[in-house]
Amino acid sequence: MQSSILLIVFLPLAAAFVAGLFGGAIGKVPAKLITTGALFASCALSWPIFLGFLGGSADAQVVTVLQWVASGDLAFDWALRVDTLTAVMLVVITSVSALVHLYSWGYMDEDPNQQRFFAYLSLFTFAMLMLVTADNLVQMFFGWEGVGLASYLLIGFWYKKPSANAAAIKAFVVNRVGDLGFMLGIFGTFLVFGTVSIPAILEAAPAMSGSSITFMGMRLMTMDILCLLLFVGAMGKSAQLGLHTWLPDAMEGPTPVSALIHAATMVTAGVFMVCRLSPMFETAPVALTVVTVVGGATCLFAATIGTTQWDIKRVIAYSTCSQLGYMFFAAGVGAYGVAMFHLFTHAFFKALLFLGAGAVIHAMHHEQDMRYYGALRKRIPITFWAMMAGTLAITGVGVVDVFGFAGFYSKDAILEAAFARGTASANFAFWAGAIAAMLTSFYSWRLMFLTFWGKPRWADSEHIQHAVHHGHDEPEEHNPAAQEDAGHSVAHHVPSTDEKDGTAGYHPHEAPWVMLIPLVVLSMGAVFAGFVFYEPFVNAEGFWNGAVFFNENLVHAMHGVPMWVKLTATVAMALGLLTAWYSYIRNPEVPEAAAQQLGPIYRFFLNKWYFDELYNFLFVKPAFWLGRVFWKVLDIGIIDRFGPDGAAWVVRQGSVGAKRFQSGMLNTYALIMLLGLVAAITWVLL
Amino acid sequence: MIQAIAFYLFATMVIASGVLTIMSRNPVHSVLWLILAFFNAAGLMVLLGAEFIAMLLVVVYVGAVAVLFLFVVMMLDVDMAELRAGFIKNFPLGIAIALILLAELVLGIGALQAGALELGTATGENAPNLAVSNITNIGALLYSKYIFVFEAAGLILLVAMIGAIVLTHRDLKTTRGHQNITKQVRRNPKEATQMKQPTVGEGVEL
Amino acid sequence: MIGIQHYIIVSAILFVLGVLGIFLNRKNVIVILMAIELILLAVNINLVAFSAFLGDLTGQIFAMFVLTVAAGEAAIGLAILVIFFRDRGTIAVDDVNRMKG
Amino acid sequence: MEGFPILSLMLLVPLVGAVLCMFVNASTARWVALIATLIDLVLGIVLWASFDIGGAQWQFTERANLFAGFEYKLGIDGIALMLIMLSVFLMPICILASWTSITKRVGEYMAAFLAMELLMIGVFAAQDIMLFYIFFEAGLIPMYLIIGIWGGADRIYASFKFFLYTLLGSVVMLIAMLWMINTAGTGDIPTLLQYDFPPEAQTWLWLAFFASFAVKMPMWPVHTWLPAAHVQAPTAGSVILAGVLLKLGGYGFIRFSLPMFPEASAQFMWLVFGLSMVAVVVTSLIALVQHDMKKLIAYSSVAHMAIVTAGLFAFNSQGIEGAMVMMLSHGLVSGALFLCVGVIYDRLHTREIDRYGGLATNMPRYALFFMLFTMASIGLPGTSGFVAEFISLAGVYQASSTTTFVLTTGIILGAGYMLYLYRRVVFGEQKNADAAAMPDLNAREWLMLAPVAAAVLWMGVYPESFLAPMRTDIAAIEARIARAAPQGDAELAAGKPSAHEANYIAGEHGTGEHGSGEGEHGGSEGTEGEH
Amino acid sequence: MDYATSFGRVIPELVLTGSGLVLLMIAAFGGEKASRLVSILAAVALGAAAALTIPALVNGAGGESASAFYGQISADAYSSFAKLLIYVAAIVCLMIAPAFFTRLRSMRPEYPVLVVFATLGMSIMVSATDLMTLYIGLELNSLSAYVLASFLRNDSRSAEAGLKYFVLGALASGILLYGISLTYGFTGTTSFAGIRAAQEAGLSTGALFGLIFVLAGLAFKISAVPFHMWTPDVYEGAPTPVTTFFATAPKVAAVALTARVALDAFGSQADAWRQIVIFAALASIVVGALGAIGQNNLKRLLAYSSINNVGFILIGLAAATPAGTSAMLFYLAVYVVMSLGSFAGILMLRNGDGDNLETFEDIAGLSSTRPAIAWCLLILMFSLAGIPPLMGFFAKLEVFRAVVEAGLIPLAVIGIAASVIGAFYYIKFVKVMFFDEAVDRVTKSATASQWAILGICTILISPVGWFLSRGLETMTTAAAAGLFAGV
Repeated sequence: MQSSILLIVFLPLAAAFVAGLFGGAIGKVPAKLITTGALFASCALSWPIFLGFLGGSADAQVVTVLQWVASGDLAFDWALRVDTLTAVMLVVITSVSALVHLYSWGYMDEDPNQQRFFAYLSLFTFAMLMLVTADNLVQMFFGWEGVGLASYLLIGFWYKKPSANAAAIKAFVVNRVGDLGFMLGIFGTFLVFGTVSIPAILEAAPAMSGSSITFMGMRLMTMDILCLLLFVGAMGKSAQLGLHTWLPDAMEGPTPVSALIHAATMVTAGVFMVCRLSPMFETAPVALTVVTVVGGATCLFAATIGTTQWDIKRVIAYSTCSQLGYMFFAAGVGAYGVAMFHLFTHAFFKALLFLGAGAVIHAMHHEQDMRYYGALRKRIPITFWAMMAGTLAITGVGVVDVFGFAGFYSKDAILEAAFARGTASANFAFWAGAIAAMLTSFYSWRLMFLTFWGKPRWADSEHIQHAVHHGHDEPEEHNPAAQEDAGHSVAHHVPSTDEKDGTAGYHPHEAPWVMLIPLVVLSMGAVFAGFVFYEPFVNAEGFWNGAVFFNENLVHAMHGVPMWVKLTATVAMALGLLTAWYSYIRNPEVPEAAAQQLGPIYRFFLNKWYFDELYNFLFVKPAFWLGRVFWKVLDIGIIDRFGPDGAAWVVRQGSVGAKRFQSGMLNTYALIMLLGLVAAITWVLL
Repeated sequence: MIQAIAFYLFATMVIASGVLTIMSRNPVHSVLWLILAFFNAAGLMVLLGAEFIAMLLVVVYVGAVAVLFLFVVMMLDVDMAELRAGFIKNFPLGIAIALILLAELVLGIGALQAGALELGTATGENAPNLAVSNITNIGALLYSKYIFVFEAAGLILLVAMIGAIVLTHRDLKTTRGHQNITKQVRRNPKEATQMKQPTVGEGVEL
Repeated sequence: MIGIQHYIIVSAILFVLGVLGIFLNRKNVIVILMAIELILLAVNINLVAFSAFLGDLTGQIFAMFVLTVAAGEAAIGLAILVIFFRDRGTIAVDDVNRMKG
Repeated sequence: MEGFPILSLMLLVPLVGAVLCMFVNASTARWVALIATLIDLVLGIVLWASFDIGGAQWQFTERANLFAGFEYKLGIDGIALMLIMLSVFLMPICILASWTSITKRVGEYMAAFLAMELLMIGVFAAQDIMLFYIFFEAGLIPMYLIIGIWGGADRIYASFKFFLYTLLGSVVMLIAMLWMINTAGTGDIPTLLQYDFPPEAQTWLWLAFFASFAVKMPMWPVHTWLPAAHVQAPTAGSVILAGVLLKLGGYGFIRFSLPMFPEASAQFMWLVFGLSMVAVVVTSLIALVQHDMKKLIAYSSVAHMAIVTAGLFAFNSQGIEGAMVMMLSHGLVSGALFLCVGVIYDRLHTREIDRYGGLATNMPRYALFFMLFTMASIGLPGTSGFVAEFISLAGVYQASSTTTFVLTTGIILGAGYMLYLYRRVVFGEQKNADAAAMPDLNAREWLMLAPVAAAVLWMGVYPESFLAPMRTDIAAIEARIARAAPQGDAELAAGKPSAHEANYIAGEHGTGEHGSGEGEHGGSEGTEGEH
Repeated sequence: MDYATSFGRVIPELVLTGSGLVLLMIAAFGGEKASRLVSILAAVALGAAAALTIPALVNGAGGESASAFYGQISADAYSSFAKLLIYVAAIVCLMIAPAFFTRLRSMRPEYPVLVVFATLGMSIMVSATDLMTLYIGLELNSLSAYVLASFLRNDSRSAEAGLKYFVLGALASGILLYGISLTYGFTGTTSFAGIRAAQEAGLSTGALFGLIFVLAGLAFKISAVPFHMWTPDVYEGAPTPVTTFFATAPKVAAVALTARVALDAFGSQADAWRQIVIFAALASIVVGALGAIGQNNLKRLLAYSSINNVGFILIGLAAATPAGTSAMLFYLAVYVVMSLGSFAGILMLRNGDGDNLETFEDIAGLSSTRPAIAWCLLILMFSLAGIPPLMGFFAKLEVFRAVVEAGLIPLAVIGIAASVIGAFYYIKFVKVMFFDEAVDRVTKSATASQWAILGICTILISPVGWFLSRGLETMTTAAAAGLFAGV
């Protein structure tokens, strides 16, 4: 097992290294083969480990690779730790990543910089694997930042697009805000426990639960402040309310990236961290309350925005944000297994949704605005069915005790846990989750209806126009916009003279098989993952085997919740579905009217609660303004002016004075001599 | 009594001559006042019993130095009209400083507290032999104990002579015409031309 | 006998006069040279007076050297004055200011 | 190795090279300089290889009583070893960086650089306090010439500012040194390290040394010479300035201020912390709005150096070790960043950020290196910058969480300005035709950047190579200052551990021991009131 | 004490006297053609005198054993060291002169003769242990100097320099004499030993006045602020070789003399004069630096620089300890070498016609046209600025070390901080030569002797000089011990 762990983690790194540095030399296909092959190998090695834990036949393992830092007591190694929690993450990461690699063969087919793209993807996977296998907080931070780097690189992959660059920087910087908390948390942990080794910390944490500490002048409970600081890091990575602004913008990256990083893996790192440190969080009641409230608020907040967005990827992005909120409040109420379960199922169906959306975009010649979609059900049926599976999973369709799609099990479990916990914050989270479930259903179905049902509305799309009129004669390089979703030249058609049907003569085509295979595979996951893995994740303490804190009483309480609670999610789903059907199939004027009716609220949601504007106003603009002030006023105007330049001025004045004194006149000289003499005499006399 | 009268006479005269030396507009007068000052100072020295120095003062100063001054004053042919109205610019400050200095000297040294002056104590090595004259005593010391200094003083006079000759002696060969080589060579570009803006009716001094 | 302080005062006044002569005079360098002679005279009075009151001949011998030097100084000073006059055609103090700053 | 005067040899090689360079033609001078620096690099490697880690504190000691006033005494400990390695490592790169960009007065230029190398090695190897000062101060001369002769348009202002500012900073230190020699009766650094100066005298001595090192560092607000000097200096000058000269300040703190005046250091800890905090925030924000690449990096250096100062005065081994690693890392990274600027400056002759853009298209290899160094500057884990930042801040945290918080905001701002720079230079459209036509790295530039990149990654992944030689020396310093170490502000106080986890629910299956605790520790509701 | 012993102890002076007289005869009969011969002979005589001073220095002579002529002269190690410096400086000034004067057709044999007599005067000054000897030596030197300053008698600047020097010098010696008379009156003696003995009970007001007047008169000679006003004008106006001479030898003599008066005659009353010396020192450093900053003329700049350097020398005096004296002498030696080198460098700046150049405009970009001169001047300037590793730094170091040992920390701090102002104009000098556009005015290559002097001076103050520092320090320590032997 040891060597397979090493291989799982380092194969992607090696592949990234080869593809990135020598990609130009070896060519596109070998580079893609190496990276994809490495990922499939990792994936193939991961599943046995996971199944081993599932079967209860494996134990936690630590593989020490290399000493890293040893500075006094602050010592930590490069070490890979695999236990149940890690095993779960390993399969999620390697599977989704392998599929995304495969998918990208088709999606990025015509991009000139494919080697770079695949290198980034593999690099990301490596970093993510380092994160989940971390044996100490610093290595976790390494992975944490590593995925941030990969995310930055991939969001900005089309580096010529200003929006992509801006989004990349935003993602990095906002994550850094979270990292600030994470780092302080690590420092604090080191201060308190004298170590950064995760097992050691978790072991020592309960004994520290009553202690207090001063942080920035405030006297606080030790564990609360440590967990809160670490949670700030989690908020940044997992795009929780306040630090979420980067995630929607991150959709500037190629769609496979969104699927891999911004849906299935990286953004769940925060949840993973809370679960990994769950015994520690369990000693910090305040911190857990905060986790619960933030999670609940985020799931509701993101859902509200999701209902109003037109960009298909943004809808899914807010959906991701919202689902992460579920995971957090699940963790907050102590149901770590449930949180991990949702993470697990979510990885499959959200990756599926993104890849499906990618296929749609691919089919629609990189048009992402759903207002220009419609009636695609028949044109791209495989994609449609895959999307349908994903939507059924995310909205949680299912019948209690019979069968449900993946999200049905995990979301239900979360709501039950929140209700069962019964505290005020948990209740808030429960209701927020319930309403969010309804909104989730609404926007997910809205997406489906706008995309696949109705009449074609493609004619107004500039992208479609472009595709139709320029065809594929034009080389892609001459068209900057064509950088986006370049793997597209198949979908070109002779312009039709009859454009009244809204198609503008455009004929969308199904994506190539390399893109469809991942869709199909993930659809399987979206359909069956919940059903198959519900028991071990939620109910089996033996499965977790101490990898996360397992609250047996809570699980029992979950099973004992009233029936209406169990049905809440289903009812919410149904309400959302009905509203969406009514608004977008039955009565397409309703959304317009509702938007008119609810003007301010609608605009508030449409503009994402004005978070970007607020931050721009509060942080970005003042930073630049302050920078200029510090530079021009403080540095140049004050420090230099009264410091060195001022001193130079004084000296120059003195020099001018000295010159003037040296008048060349004999009697002046004599007078000054005499003055000196008299002064000396006076001095000694006094 | 006589001594006191003589002292006050000489003292008053020497100070008055001093004042007039520096105040006279005509340098010739100044030299003459200076000569008077020397005479009176010689008188003071006689009062102190230093006849030799007194004589020396008259001989050297009046006979040589003052005459030299007179000679030069005459030789230089200074335009007396130009030498009018001397001190204006630093006058108040200068006077104030001088008065302070004087006050400090007088008060500081304690000269006003008559009789309380704490003179040092002579070692007695150079005490005069009262049996012989002042000039004998001085001669004895000068040619024995102070022989080195005395010889060096001679060198000073030698240097003064060399200096005066080096500076003022004009070699006939080199002064032919008015060519001044040094001046030509050391001419500074900045001083080569001068901006003059003569008013009407006035010439330019070349 | 007249007290030593009287001589000192006379000498001090002469000294100050000499000094005044140097820096108050703006027109004629020769007068400055004379002022210097006044200073030396003041010194000589001091030396001789001290010599007399101390009963020590050192002062008188010193005064003699001062006299000697004064003579030499006058010679050199006048020589310099002469070449200066030859060069500039003036001996006004105000004109001795080509170099300054 | 014992007995062989390797340190003197390392001083001699550049000296001979410098003299030689003065008298040969341009291309010979280049080769002479390169060979001399490479010989020194080899000697440095030999030095490192034969350094006995954990052995005697002072190794390779040499002494010769040649001069009046001070003794020629050399010797290094691990700290000095690392900084010497940094110097000899960067020097051949500097020579390479100047290979084609310097065309006038090449011999003199190379001589100046070799003189710099001599002086830098001398500073770190000096064991007599006066000898240290001589090497420390003499560096002004070649640097003044480098900026003044081969610098940019405003080089004269910059060179004067550099010279006078640093001179003023260090002269007062000289008086303090003289006082110390007089009081302790020796200028021998190892002896002085054990000498206890009276606390009231320490205050003044500390301030005198601080005046010098703070300027050299540079610390806010005496940093303004640095941007000017960096911007005007030729590329290699900036590299050596940022790479090694700034480290002299930190080395001074670690060698003198801390171990010689522990009480005063503790007394002034807050001054240092305060200035460091201001520096990080202010200079980072200033860096954000710069239009000149070098100025931006220069300001970022000030921010990074603030972490060094804070780390040093944290009074624990993490702080000091972190600061040392930070100095090494910053030496490599900012040096490399200046090299990166130099690479494109050589092609377009402007440092104006807006004149570039989209270089990733025509210079992909360059973009890769630049990205690596940008990330290292930001402190991305896996690069040297992270190890440095992390260890030092972990140390500072033990002294003051507030300071750490403010310093850590630097990682946000640092990411901001560096990525903003990178975006404007390397990403985006190719808006300037001349910038778009620039060729990618040539072999020489590869040779410059690749070793630094390797070192940066090495230090990021396996910093033990660099930490190990310094460990015992830093432990010695820590032991020395322990008596004055201030109490950290954490004031961790143990309390009564709660009997239950936060999410404890009394279930029907709850065991007896859990059953009773519900009243006192009611989970999250119970403590919600605290906030 | 028999006269033979006494004369035996003043052999260097006798050699100079004799050779001066002989040379005067040669000059008188040889005329201008004899200039070269007289110069060489004068240099030889000075060299011989220098050689004759060495025994006293090596023996560390001091106190009674060195005294001559009833305590009027002391041939101790201290005076020997000063004499050695003076003679060397004088020789150099003889060597660099011919090229300069020949161009102006003013080379006359009286120049070396006057230099010899001036040197003799300085010799007497530094050995003087009696106010009378002091005065005579001083005047012998001064009178020669007045003549030398106006030696280019047809040059208006030279004449003006001579006039200013003379008038102010005479005033200064008047002040000095007045002080001497007071000292004599209130201590009853003119010998330093006697004066020291008379003060054992304390310093009377009269003697205190005398001390101040004497110091003021001497301050003029060493051009310490506020008695420095003549220096820039005279240095600029005097012929450059003479300026070189003024900046070196008389400075040594006057400093050595001042130190002897202060430390020997008034050594027990150091508190009375220390503050005045400190003020003069700091004021000299600051005023010298400030004055130099605005200068365009290199000679004038070096004049201010010498004022600045005198400040540091006085700081060593203020310590009033053997270490301080030793440091002062050390500084003097280094200063002399730096000054000689700088002036030799400036003398080498000549245009195609052979005219001497002496402004900043003339040397712009000198480093690219005449790199050897420029690099030498660079080293000299950095040394004057006190930047290690040059000897100028070491000189300052010694001085400040002595001051710190004497416990005058504030003085040391202020002094060294003020030295930074001075660094400004030295690096401006370097800036003009190295950073500015070349004007290429300096074309004429200099004579071999000038090259030799510049080269030797540069090497001596370069780090190579460090190897000589031990020897020099041994000498200055012995010299200082010699001074304090009598105390």
